[in-house]
This record gives sequence, structure tokens and C-alpha cells, in this order.
Amino acid sequence: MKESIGTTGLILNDPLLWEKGKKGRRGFSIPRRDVESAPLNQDLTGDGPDFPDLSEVDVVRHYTRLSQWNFGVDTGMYPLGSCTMKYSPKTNERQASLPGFTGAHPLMPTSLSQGALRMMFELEQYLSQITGMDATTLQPAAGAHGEFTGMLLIHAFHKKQGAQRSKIIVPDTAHGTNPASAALCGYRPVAVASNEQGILSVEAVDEVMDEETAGIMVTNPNTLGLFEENSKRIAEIVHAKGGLVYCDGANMNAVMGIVKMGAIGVDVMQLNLHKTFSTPHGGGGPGSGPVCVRKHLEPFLPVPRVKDENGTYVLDYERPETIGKVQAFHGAFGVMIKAYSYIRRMGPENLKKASQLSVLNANYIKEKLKGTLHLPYDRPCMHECVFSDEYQAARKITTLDMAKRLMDYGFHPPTVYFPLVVHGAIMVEPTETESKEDIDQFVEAFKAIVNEASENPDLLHDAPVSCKVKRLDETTAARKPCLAG
Amino acid sequence: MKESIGTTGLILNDPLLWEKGKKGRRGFSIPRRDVESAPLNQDLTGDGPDFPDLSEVDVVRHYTRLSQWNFGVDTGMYPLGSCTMKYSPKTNERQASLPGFTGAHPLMPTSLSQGALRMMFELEQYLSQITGMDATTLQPAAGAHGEFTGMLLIHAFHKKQGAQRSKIIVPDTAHGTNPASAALCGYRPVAVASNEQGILSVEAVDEVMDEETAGIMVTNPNTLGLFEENSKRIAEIVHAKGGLVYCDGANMNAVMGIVKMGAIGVDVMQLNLHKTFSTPHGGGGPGSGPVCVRKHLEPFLPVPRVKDENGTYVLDYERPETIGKVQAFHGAFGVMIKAYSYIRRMGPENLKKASQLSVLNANYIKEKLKGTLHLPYDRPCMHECVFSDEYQAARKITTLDMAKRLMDYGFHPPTVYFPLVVHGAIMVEPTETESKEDIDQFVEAFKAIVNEASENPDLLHDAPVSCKVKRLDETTAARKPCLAG
Amino acid sequence: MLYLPHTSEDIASMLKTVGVDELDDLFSTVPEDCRFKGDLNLPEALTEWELNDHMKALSDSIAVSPEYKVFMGAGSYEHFIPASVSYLLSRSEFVTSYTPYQPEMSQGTLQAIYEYQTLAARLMGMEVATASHYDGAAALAEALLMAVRLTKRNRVAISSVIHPLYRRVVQTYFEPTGCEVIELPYLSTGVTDPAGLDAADDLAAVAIQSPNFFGCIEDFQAFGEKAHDREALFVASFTEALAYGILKNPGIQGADIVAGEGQSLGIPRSFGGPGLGMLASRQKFMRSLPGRLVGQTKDLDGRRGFVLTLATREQHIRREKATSNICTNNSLCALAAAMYMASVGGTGIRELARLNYDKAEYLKAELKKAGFSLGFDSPTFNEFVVGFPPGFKSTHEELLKKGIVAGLSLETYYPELADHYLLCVTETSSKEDMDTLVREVRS
Amino acid sequence: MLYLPHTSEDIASMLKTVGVDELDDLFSTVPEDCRFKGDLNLPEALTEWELNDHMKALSDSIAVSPEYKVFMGAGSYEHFIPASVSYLLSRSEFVTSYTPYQPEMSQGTLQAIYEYQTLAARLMGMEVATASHYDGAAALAEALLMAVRLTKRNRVAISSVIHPLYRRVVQTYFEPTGCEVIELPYLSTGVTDPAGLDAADDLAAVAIQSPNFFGCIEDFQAFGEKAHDREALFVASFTEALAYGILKNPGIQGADIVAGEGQSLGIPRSFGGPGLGMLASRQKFMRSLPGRLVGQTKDLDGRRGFVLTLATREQHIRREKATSNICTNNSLCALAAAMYMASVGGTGIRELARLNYDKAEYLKAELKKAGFSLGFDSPTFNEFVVGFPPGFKSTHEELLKKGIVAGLSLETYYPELADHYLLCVTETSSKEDMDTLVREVRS
Ligand SMILES: Cc1ncc(COP(=O)(O)O)c(C=O)c1O
Ligand SMILES: Cc1ncc(COP(=O)(O)O)c(C=O)c1O
Repeated sequence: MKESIGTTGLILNDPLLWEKGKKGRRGFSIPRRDVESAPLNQDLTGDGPDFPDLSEVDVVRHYTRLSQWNFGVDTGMYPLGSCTMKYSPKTNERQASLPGFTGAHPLMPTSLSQGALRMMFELEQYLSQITGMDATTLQPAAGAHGEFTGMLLIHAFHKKQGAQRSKIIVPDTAHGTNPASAALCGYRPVAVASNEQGILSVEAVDEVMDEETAGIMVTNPNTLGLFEENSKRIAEIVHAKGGLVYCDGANMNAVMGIVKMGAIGVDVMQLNLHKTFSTPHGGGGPGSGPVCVRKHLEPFLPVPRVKDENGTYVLDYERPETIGKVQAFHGAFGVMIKAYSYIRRMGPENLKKASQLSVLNANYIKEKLKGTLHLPYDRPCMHECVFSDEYQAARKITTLDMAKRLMDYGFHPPTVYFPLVVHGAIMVEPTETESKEDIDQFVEAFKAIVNEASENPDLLHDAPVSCKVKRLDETTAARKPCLAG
Repeated sequence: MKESIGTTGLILNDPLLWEKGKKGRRGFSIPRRDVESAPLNQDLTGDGPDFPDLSEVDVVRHYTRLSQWNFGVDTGMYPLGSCTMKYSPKTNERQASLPGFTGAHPLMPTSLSQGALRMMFELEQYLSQITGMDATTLQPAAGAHGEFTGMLLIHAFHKKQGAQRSKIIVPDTAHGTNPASAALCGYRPVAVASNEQGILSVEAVDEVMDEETAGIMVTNPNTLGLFEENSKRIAEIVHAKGGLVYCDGANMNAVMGIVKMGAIGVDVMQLNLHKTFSTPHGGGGPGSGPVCVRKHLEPFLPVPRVKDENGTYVLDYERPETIGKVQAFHGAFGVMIKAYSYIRRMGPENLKKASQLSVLNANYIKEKLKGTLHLPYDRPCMHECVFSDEYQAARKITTLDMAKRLMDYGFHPPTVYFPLVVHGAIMVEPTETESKEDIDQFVEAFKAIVNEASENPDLLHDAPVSCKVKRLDETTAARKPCLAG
Repeated sequence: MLYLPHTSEDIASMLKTVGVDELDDLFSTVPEDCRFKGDLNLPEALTEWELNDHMKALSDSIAVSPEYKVFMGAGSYEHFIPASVSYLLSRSEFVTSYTPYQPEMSQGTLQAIYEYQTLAARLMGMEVATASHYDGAAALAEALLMAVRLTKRNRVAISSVIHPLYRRVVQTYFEPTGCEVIELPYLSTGVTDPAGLDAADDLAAVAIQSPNFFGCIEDFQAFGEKAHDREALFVASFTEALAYGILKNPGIQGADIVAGEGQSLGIPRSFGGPGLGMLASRQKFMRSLPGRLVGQTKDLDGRRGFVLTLATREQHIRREKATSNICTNNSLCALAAAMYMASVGGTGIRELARLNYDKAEYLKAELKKAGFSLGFDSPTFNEFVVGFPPGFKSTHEELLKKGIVAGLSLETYYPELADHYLLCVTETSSKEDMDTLVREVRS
Repeated sequence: MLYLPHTSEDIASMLKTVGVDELDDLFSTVPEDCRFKGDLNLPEALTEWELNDHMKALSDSIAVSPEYKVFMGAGSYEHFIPASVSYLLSRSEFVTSYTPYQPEMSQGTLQAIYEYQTLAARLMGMEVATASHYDGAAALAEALLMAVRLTKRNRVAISSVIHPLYRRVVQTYFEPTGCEVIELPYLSTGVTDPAGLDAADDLAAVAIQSPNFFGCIEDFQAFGEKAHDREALFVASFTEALAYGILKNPGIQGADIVAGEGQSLGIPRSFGGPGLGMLASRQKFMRSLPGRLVGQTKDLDGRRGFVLTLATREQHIRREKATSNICTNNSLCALAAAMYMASVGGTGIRELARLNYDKAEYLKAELKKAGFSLGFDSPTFNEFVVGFPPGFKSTHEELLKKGIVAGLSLETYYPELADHYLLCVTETSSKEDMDTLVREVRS
């Protein structure tokens, strides 16, 4: 292969903040004092926090250096499965930084916040349209928060039906947040195994579904990157027993304009704006996890609801059946702006195209690497494909070794060891914003690494060697936690 | 010494722009076409430039990666002598990006550009005040451009006096731009040597000054970082013979609020806003080189002049004696905003403090390193100090070797081999924005390098080893120039 | 399309590799009856320039300072944010990275969050702070659930002068758990009535906010002791993190868990989100904390490095047995807060907090002079309640037209407090603005 | 102070090391009679927040789009700049670095400028482009001086429809050189009169701008041939770089040297500067070029790398014998142009240029329909001259009040063209804006 894109260069160390600085320095311009100091009861006051004093240049250099120890989508390919690390258009950032948006107070009279409310109202409509659902709330802060909100809606629904239910069906391929969100809402998750094709069988669900079961949580496409082909039949079964169907929509990037979840039996679902709708991940957040529902769940949505009263937007708190609130204010407004901008820039055709290309990229990688890596489910995939380290295991090379070695080649590793149903899983989600050349380079790199695995396994065991640090001791970190300096 | 701050980390290679991309890609949103295409004579049209087609993500990754191959003041200490690499406050950038400033058209009716004109008017006043001169033009684009403008003013002055002059005195310590600027204006630079103290002697100037000589160009403080102690006497001599005194004010950072050039015989001088007034260097520019003059040269200043007509600002083109224009419009307005912001944030006390601390930092380094490195002029210095490689020469270690090795320690090297009067010069200008800790680290690093020079000289000959590339072959580059791909 | 790099040749050759003819054929595993045949009913694509105009129009329609003088806090505070913080926060290595699952490639985020945890813990006076939560309200709810887990009791008492919207979130989180949430009434002085606790027994936690929703400073110490007498955990909450720049922090007053909102620390208000849920606890409760934690460790060469740790608390390992379902948090907001705290510094935050206090006291005094009565007489930080004469509502609306927002009406949240308004003053309100406000409300 | 990191302890201990007692003592080498004793008479320091307010007020007082519809170019053009370019250009590794004297540490700037040189050369159709100059006018002046050096002749002929301010700069640069600058008159068609050259002999260079100041497209080819017949160098100039996205470039039309302004390529107008002086020549003149050049080379390991090269032309080596005095150039503007050219791409720049042309043609046609006469009938790109009825000046002023700038009055520059205005239309002017303009000027 041609020269690896991964190499090394000069970067600078920087100590911890409190190992820098000197008392009396300033990195902040203290506003002019135009009032006198007022008496303040000393019993109420403390010493103030023990923060270091730094100059602006200290702070700027510190974070400039730290940033150079990081890798982002803007640096290179980041095929982290299930995370949809697509490129975030820079125009999103520009829009989100407009003074009216950043300065808006959430409790201002609605007459003074029309632009904000209109954006939210329209975004709700777009998301309902894309999912084929009837109504959307933007309040949840992330995917898991959306799941929890969805569980609360289901809970409220059954409560209204008069009989609360105790269980919820969750496939073994589900993301950890699914059972956790269900549990947070008091439900006991009942695991069902996916079949040899990696999807849910009608029978498996039929077996466990009963009147004690509030419903099912299906991730579709699922975490093996496969479409749940039986979802419609499964929904019928669940509905027949009075249950509801929750769809984890974190993987919606595969099927925009191709599948409307509302049309295949889904009653409630969340979207991850920080995945499908290009809002950047910010090193772990903030995200936004809107929840879309069918009519029968709309009365339970969190308050306030944005309403259009012939041209003026108002906030409606008077919703007797609402579950209440899951965040203090309206949700991650700053994130919504970016998703809204993305949808407006893309338009309907490009959103569908994005899904098609994300699926094309994943299938292309699947075909290119399937000889090199073991492919547990050799079927057409959606937006991601899952390999395993089975071929390499013999040589004591693990998924982790290959992942770490990828760093030296200049790529962020895929998601590893998830989903749990695949031993040593390597979950690759390229997203549509990776070009063929970038993907070809990734494939070449992976092949080169698999060669190294047989010819020079230590290259993998010692990897990464290019990063600022070598492999880190996570065991000690957990055994003797040092969580603050 | 404790761990060097220089280390290595993962960075990514990236090919040349035209080695990337594919025809048909887009990194630019083509505006909607709301008019029909009009006929266009094919004889006038060409094929259009052979540019690559790239997507936005291609472009973003390209420049994100390139940026990581670079080192700036925000990365670390950049003690490049004579360049005043001080930290540029981030608020400067914020102000310069305000829509009214970035969007302003230079030929708009003045009534619609009041804010821009006011800023320029006030900045001219501030600079006149700081230099002790009577009037300032902001039009020159950089220091050298300011020197040239100054030469033109002197030329116009003598022309008006009725007798043109052919020579100009330029000390051997002068920056290369000085003789070049003089020559560009048709003057023959007459070099005078600085004395054993590194400054101009009254005698030396007295000897060469005559009625054929238009004046003298003095850099004060000079490029050895020394104050020209005889400048006042020298000015008298030059004036006595009808000459004018030009001061290269590139080193004004040493004496703000301490010396007013107008009071020590200077008739005309330039300032480098991109040095003294904290505007960033942008990898080589843009800069801004305002020229400040005494009353007798004001009539010759470039047009237009900004005037305050009781509260409204106007542009005056009617200046019969003007030299004309040195740039099409008003100069580097975008740079001026940053200098203006800096002066307003600093205020008079902090500007003086900045000069004092820049001199303190330089003298501190001089004292700390003078045992380690040869110090040709062991006298109190101003904002910078000049060492040489004399002590190391014996071991075949050159200034260049030490400079390159500094990179591995995480520092940008000082200016090397300038000024020419010092063989193997190492010219260190820390500026006031470096803290004592940073300077101490720099000193330690230099000492460690000098140790390596005796114990393991190859570490220096092979340096740098941490950067993306090793030492580059500059000879071949010049012998077989490849200036475009 | 700028964000879709594939040329038609790319697509053709990739389809060939995959072995299908058309993009549609990629979806063969999607049953016919699951396929959506129509076109999405969405507005057609805008150019970047049309979007700029559209968004500018939306943004311009929103009332913000400096055009508007907004004397309203109530959980969302206007504070100055240095240009340096905004710039640094925009660096794409921070913005476009994911949760740092691969530490060797994410040391920037990891060290920065470790530093955030440390500064946050110091601000709250606690031993351990998490990497961030969604917002202050969600953090409070999670803190109370944590207390329920720790004490195995299922009743919590929360002050009625905790932010009403926070209480609403707590109610929502608790609804399905079967746990009981009792509310402690407030006294005429504007602080929580300790007597409210006397009856209550078998409590998992007692939650108090200070400064409370009325801006009044509560006696954490006293409530902490009362809670501990009942073997309940004491949960301290806050909406204005800057207050602890000068006030006693929750930790030294006996808090077991602290949960609040960090928006004041360098995060723009942006219509209420994203904010920063801050959550901290005593060391001994560390392993029961919900959410991510960054810990210090060493690499193979013994160099200091940082990793996500104690993952066994989390959903991706423990699934339904996890301490929380949280995965994505508000990392970039925590980073902003760290940058802000580093910029303000220990000396600066005291000065800044004091300035907030002094300005609020100034407005209080001026309003009193002008003949208005304060709703409560307990000491406050930068927010306080004013009791305006009946019918002030119309004046309030008049002022809106003049670009002045004279606080938040409390009637919606506390019907008994008709004509009472919650006013906020930060370092961003000048004396001049305050004098104008007083002049205007007087007339 | 934020930008002065020294604490008083730092200062004390450093003074000790230096061996003086006070900061003032550091200036012992400054003679008493050179010392300034007073305080600088400057406004007192503003806080960052006061500065924000102050600068916003200044900025708000300036008339810009979208509030104003500015149909004015004349060397400063409004073009859309992608958010991606603005972001990338703000990265501090680019912004806060110096001229890349130390290549190993500056490969980012160096490769980027090498790429700029390449794309710039391709745009102009030349073999070598410099790393940048101050602005188009200074670049033109340097180009003519270069021609004088190369030909050892001291007369240059420049078109009278080269931008008047550029000619002014050329005059200024030439004043002390003793070289003669003759101006070529223009024809009633709006282009330069070739006949003007017949008399002129012993010319170092002939300089023509296309599109010229009237927006008219000149016949470079013809002037190139005429220049070469006289063994003079042909210098092509431009103010609107975007034109070559669709028009024949100067290179294929025989230019020896090309000098112009690159502001259109992703650089905001910012009241006329900083702009981008673009300068290019044939390979054979390479060593006579003024200004910096980046060249490709290899490192010790044979890897490709870039360095500043041919420094022997420059002042820091050659001093008074240098090809120019330039040192600091407009590097960051060249970087912006490179990012812009890379973003627009080969396909895009053709489309974009065509759109500029078509929109200008639309406005032309509408104005004709409305009964106005065009000043000249030569083909144009995105600027053209309109002859308005006498007394249009007052209408023009009326329109300013309505936020419409109906072009630039030519009378100041060409007294014979009273009531003639130079109008400009780029991709930023919508049909709607143009229709409004026509409606308004008609009434
Ligand atoms: C399939 C799936 N579901 C749910 C989630 C949780 O989303 P979030 O991290 O936004 O809470 C994720 C995120 O990793 C996911 O991949
Ligand atoms: C002493 C001195 N004079 C003049 C100059 C030229 O200034 P500029 O690079 O802005 O043209 C410099 C810049 O290096 C300098 O150091």
C-alpha cells in the first residue's frame, strides 16, 4: 500500500491546570465596578474555590496543546459503529452562534422569542415527517434520554389503560442504554435472542409477549447493521397483546426517506440528532434525542408544546395527561439549530441520498474486508457491518490489538466488542461523508494490519506507537481510582 | 531538567490539493440561479482554471491536517528576534470579524462609513501620541512598505527644498529592508559601521553625512537590541546638513511610554502593528506599517487623509503636495482594528508596562544564558539580546544546529544569522507575554542543548527529529526550483 | 452536494463491488411492505447563502441584550464569556470527536474533562465530580435516585423553593418508580421551613437548593444535620454556580451529593440548552454515581495519561443494572466550563461573584428607595423577589416594548405570590441599566 | 492584566537576576534627555466587555449588506465566503505563526502557500506565482519595476482604464525612479486604444487591465503582440480575479507578467484591506520576481517537504540589490484564497463566474429596457458603466437613504464621464434586488 496517512509530528506536553499559573494572574477581564461594595454577612461566605490563576496566554496554550492530542472527524475517518460519525457542516456552527440564538432566555415571553419557537416547531414537523410519526418532542437531551422519555410515555399510556405492566422485551443485540432506560422506568427487561440471521424472529417475540409486557424495544436497523425484517409482524403481535412498540432510532441514518417507522408499527421512537442529523459529538456531547410518537401517545408528551396559533408561536403547558418534563427548559436548543440547518441544507432528496450512500459505503467495506476479517452475518447490511477477530484469534491477535494498530495508520478504530452477541466484534460504520478514496485507504490499512498480525504480531501488541501516549493501564485506573487532582 | 515540553504525537499526512478530489465534487454552495443564462461570445472564454474538485470534508481535513504541521505563538514560545512574536489577544480577532468591519466597502460615501473612519482617525492619533510625532498615515501594508513610504516622504521633502539628494546613511546593523527600501526610492545606501558597543558613534555619522545625503535610517532600539544612545546628537548632525532622520520603529515594543521618537530628533518613522501592537503574523502577513511624521512632512503624506469635521469624519484627497498612494485603498484596515482593540484594552499604563516587561524578559534571558552562549555585546539590552555560537564552534556545532535542536524541545528557534555584524548570531526576543516559567524552561532547554553539543553532538546535527519532516534540502530547492505543481 | 463526496463514477464502481445495480437494490432486506415509496415532504434544499439569510431573520427576531435589558435569571444567567473561551471551544479536535473510548487518541478531551472534574469538585467542595450530566434538573433527579439506591428507602423530601421546573423533572423521573416525593414548604423569609422535616421519616434524601429559586441563601448546614439525624442523605442543589465563588460551598456544609446547573460557567443561554448538569459526591459514594468518570493512570512507558473509568457502573457493561442509562452527556459544555473556570481563576471568581452580589444589592436598595417592597428579607446572591403593587403586570408589558424585561412573574409557579417578580442582576447589568429600570418601574 | 503574565514576585526575582532594583533601571542605556517623563495621553484601558460594546457601535454604524444593497465593485467585490473557509482560516497554527523561516516547524504554511502558488498560477495561466503581495496595486507597480529591471528601459505604458487608484500607486512608486509612465487613452467602446502605443517606443512594459476599470473585457492578445513587437514586456492586470473562472486567462493571451488583486477569492472586503496582491510570471523571469517563493524539496529521509527558496533575490540576503524590499507579505490572505479556490473547485468556479456574468447581463438588459444607456458597448464581466440622465446625483443620494448604493460615480476619476456610474453585480445580488434597483432609478 502507499504511504500510511498516519505519521508523527511535534506536539507539546502541558501539565494539569493547577500545576501551572501563579496567584494574581488573570485570564478574564473583570468588569468595571460601577457600584459600591455592599455589606455581606461573613457567616455566609467561604474561601472561594481553589482554582489556579492563569493568564490568557496560559489558557490558550493549554487548550491549544490539548486539542492537538485529540482526533476528530475533521482530522480523519472515524468509523465508530453505532455512532454515525459523519462530517458536521461548518455552516451548522455558524448558525448556532448567531447572537439571537446564543443569547435567548428560555423563559422570555413568547412574543419575544418567535424565531426560536418557529425553528423548534418546524424541526418537530420535519422529524415527524422523516419518521412517519404524528408528533415530536425535542426536549430529551440525548438518545438514552429519549429512550427513557419513550418508556415514560409507554408507562403513562398503560396507566391510562388502567393496568400497569411490569416487563418490556429487549433483544440481546440492543444497546446497553435500552435495558437501562427500561429499568429506570421500573420495567424488567426480558431479553430475546436474535436468530441465526442476526434479527428478531416472529416466534421468539410471540413466545415472550404477554399481557404483563408493556411492549418491545427494537433497534431498527439493529446494532448488527441489519434491518429487522419481521418488525411489522412483530408489531402486530405486540399490539395484539396490548403492548406498544418502541423503536431505538439511533440508526435512522440508514433509512431516511426509505422506511417510515410510523408505517411499520412503531408507536414511539427517539432520534439522535448528534448522529443522523450531523450535529457534532463534542467529545461525548451535548446531543439531542427527540422523541416521535403516533397520535395515541401525543397527549402524554412533555410540556411545554410549541403550537402555531395562526402564525404566532406559543408554548402550551396545559396538557393534563403530560408525563411532565425531562429537562428544566426546552432541550438542547443549540444542538437543534444545527440539525435544523442540516435538514434545510440537504432537502428531501439529499437526505435520502445520504442514507443510500451510508449503506453503500458499509456494504462496500463489508465486501472489501470480508476475506480479511471474519464476517459473522454474511448478508446485505445497512449503514454498518460487524466483523470479528475469529481469523486472528489463532495468532493471539485480538480485536483490541487491531483497533490500536489502526491508530498508527491514522484512523480512529471502529467500535469494538459491541454488539455483545458477536465475540470480539469489530463494528464499522463509515457514514456517507467518507469518500471512496478514504474508504479504500481504510481497507488497505486494515489489510496491512492483518498481514502484520501474521508476520509481526508485536507491531499490534505494542500499538499504538504514534500517539502521544502508549496503551494505558485501565485496570489500575479502575482499581485505584484517581478522579480529581 | 524536568521532562522537555516537546514530544511527538499522531498527525496525518495529506497529499497536495490536486492529488485529491474527483471531478464533480463540490466544496462550495453554488448560489441559486434566478436569472437566465445570457449569450457570451466564445472568443472571450477559456477552459477555466485547472482546479481540483473537492468536497467540503476534503477541504476541511486537508487544512486541519496542515495546521497541525505548524507551530504558532498559541502553541508555544516563539522568541524570533526582531519579530516581536507576542501573544495576540483573542478579542482582537472577535472585533475584526464584526460584520460592519468585514463587509465595509472602501469607496462608500463617508456618511455610510463613519465607524470605520473614526477607528482610523483615533488609531492615527494614538500612534502619533505613542511615538511623539505629529501625524500618522495608516496606508502602508507592512514595515518595509512603511520604510519605502518614509523614503518617498524624504524624497518629496528634498524635492520641495529644490535640491534632490542621492545617498542615505544606513548602519551595518540595519535590517535588509532598510537599504532595499532606500534603493527602491533611488537612494544609494551608505553603510556606516556600528562601534565596539554595537551602536552608532557620532563620529562615524559625522564623517559620512554631507549635503548629498538625504538623511539617515536608524533602527532604534537597533537589531542588536541596543538603544542608540547617540541618536540625539546624530540627529543634530544630520539636520545641520539639511538631512532628515528616519527611524525604523519595528522595535518600538521596547520603549512605549519610555522614549518619544519625535522628541529625540526623528522626522519620520514606521511602526509594525503586527509586532508592537499584537496583530498576529498569519504565517507571514498581512501586517500594517503606519508611518508617523513631524509637522514638516505632513503635507506629503499619502491620500486620502481622514479628517474630523466637528464630529463627522471625511476623507481628504485634496493634498497638492502628497506623494500619492502606496496601496489602492486605505491600507490593512482589518489589521488596524486589531491594533486599535489592543491599544484600547491596554491603556497607557499597560503599554508602558508591556515595554518594561519585554525588556525585563530579554535581560533576564541574557543573564541566564550568557555563561552558556557567547554574548558579543555584554551590556544592558532592550527587548532582545544577541548571542553567538562562538563557544560551540570548536565542536563544529553551529547556530543552525542549536536552532534545529530547540524544536525537539518544543520551542520555536530564535532568529539566526542576523544581524550580520555578529557571526553566527542567535537573536532572542521573548516579548512580554512570556511568563517567567516559560522563559525558565527555554533557558533550561538551551542549556541542555549546549550540554548535548559537547556530550552527543549528533543529537544536534540530526535535529530536528520530532517534526513531521527532518532537515530539508534547501540547496536543491534553490538550484532546481519547483515552485508550482 | 458538499457533504456527499460520491461522484457517479464512485457510486457505479462501488455498486459493482457490492454486486447490485442500483442504490435501491441495497435495500433488498427491507421488505416491500416496509418501504416508503413517496418523497419526503420537506422544504427543498437551501443554498448555504439562503440558509444564512433565513437563520439571520430567525435570530434577529429574538429579544436579546444589548438591545434588551433582561433582568431575568431563574436558572438561565447572562454572564460574560471571554473571546478566548469561544475560540478554544471551536477547535474541531474537541468539537468533532466522540466520547473518548480510545484513550490514546483522545488525551485532549480526557485531560480536559479530568481537569473539569477537579475544578467542579473544588467549586462544590466535594471529592468526586462526574464528567457531566444533561442539565441541573436531570442531575438533581439522578442524585435523588442515587440516594434511593444507596439508602434503599423510597421517600425523598425536596424544598418547595427548589426551581419549580427542576421539581417538575424530579416528579417526572420518580413517577414510575413508586417512590414518594414530599415537598417542604417555605417560610415568610423566603427560605425552606425545617419544620417540614419533623414529620417526615424514613427518608432517602433531603434536597435543598441555595441560592434557592427566590435567590435566598439557605442554611445548608442545618438541613444537612437534620438529614443526617434521620440517616437520610443530604442533597444540595443550585442553579447559579457562580454563587460558590464567594458563598460557602455545599461540601463544607455537609452535603453528601451535590447536583446543579453549570450554565453560568461560560456557556451561552441559548434558549435554555444545552446546559451543564453538575453532579458530585463524597468519595465513598463514588461507585454509585451515575454517568461518566475520567481517571488518571499511566501508559506502558509510565507516562501520565487519562481514561474513562469505573465503567462497571455504566449501561454498556451493566445494562439494566447500571447506575444510570446515560451515555452521551454534555462533555463540550463541561469543557467550556473548565476553560471558563481556568480563565476566571481563583482570584477572579471571588471578585466576579462579589460584583454580582454588590450589583444585585444596589438594585435592591434602589427599588426599596423607590418604595417597592422586597418579597423576602433573607440574604440573596444575584437574584431576589420584589413585590410590586397590584396590576404591575401591565407595567411589565409596557417595559417589554421599551426593551426592558423586569424579571419573571412568580404567579405561575406560586399562585400565592401574585405581583411578585424574580429579578436577576449579574456583572452584565450596568448601574445605568439598573437606574433606568428603577426609573421606569416607578413611573 | 490578561496579556501580561508577570506577578509582582516574578518581576522582583527577575530584576534581582538582572541586577537592578526597579523596572525603570532597565533603561539605564537610554540617556536622560531621551527619556519621556510624562504619561502617554491615551484613553484609559477598557475591559473586554466595554471594548465589545464600543466596537459593536462602530461596526453597526457602517452600511453593509444585507441591510444595504451595494451595487459597487470598483476593485472591492462582495462574494460569498463559505463558513468552512472562515473556520479553517481561524486556526491559530496558521494565524499566529511567522514567515516560515524554519521549515521543519512550518510545513502547514509552506505546503498551503505552495498550493496557493500553483492554483494562482493556473488561474492566471502562468508558470510561476509568488507567495503574495500587499495588494493588486502594489503588485502592479512591482511588476512594472520588474519589467524596467529586465529590459533596462525606463518607460512604461499603462492603460488609462487600469483602476485609477492602481495608476496612482504606480505613479507614486515611479516618481523617484526617474522612469516615465505614459497613459494609453481609451476608446468610445470602453477599451484601451491600441493606437496609443504607435508613437511610444523604447518601452519596458505595456500594462493592460481586463476586465478593465469600466468592466470591459480587453483584447490581451492584441496588446501582448504589440508589446512584443516593441520588445517590451506585456503586463496583464486585473481587479476581479473571479473573471478568469470563465474568461481567457492572461497567460494564454501572451502575458509575460501578471499582477492583480485576489480579494474576490474568499477575502472579505474589510474597507479595502488587507487584500491579496497576486503576481506571476513566465518561468524565465522567475529569478527577477519580487517577493517570497515557496519551493518543493526533500528532507534527509527523502520525504517531500517545502521551503522558502530563491532567497538570493530578497532583501535579507541581497539588501539594496534585492528585487524588492518586501518582507512581510499577505500570507494569510493567500491561504484564504487557496482555501477558497480549493472549495469552489474547477467545476464550481466556472459556474460561479458564469452566474456573475449572467446576473450582470440581466441588470444591463433591465436598465436598457428602462431607457438608460450603457456607457460603453464592449462586452463586460460583472461590472459595467451606465450613463444616467443629468442630475442623477440627487437620485443616487436618495437611494442611499433607501439602502441602495447605485454604483460608483465616475466623474471624480474621469471628469468627461459626468453622470456615468460604474455598477457591479455578483452572485450575491438577487434578481429581486436588481429589479428593485431598476424600479427605484426609474422613478
Ligand atoms: C443504538 C444506540 N442506541 C442508543 C444510543 C444512546 O444514545 P446517546 O448516547 O445519545 O444517549 C446509542 C449511542 O451510542 C446507540 O448507538
Ligand atoms: C528591524 C526590522 N525592520 C523592518 C522590518 C520589516 O518589516 P515587515 O516585515 O513588516 O516589512 C523588520 C521585520 O522583520 C524588522 O525586524
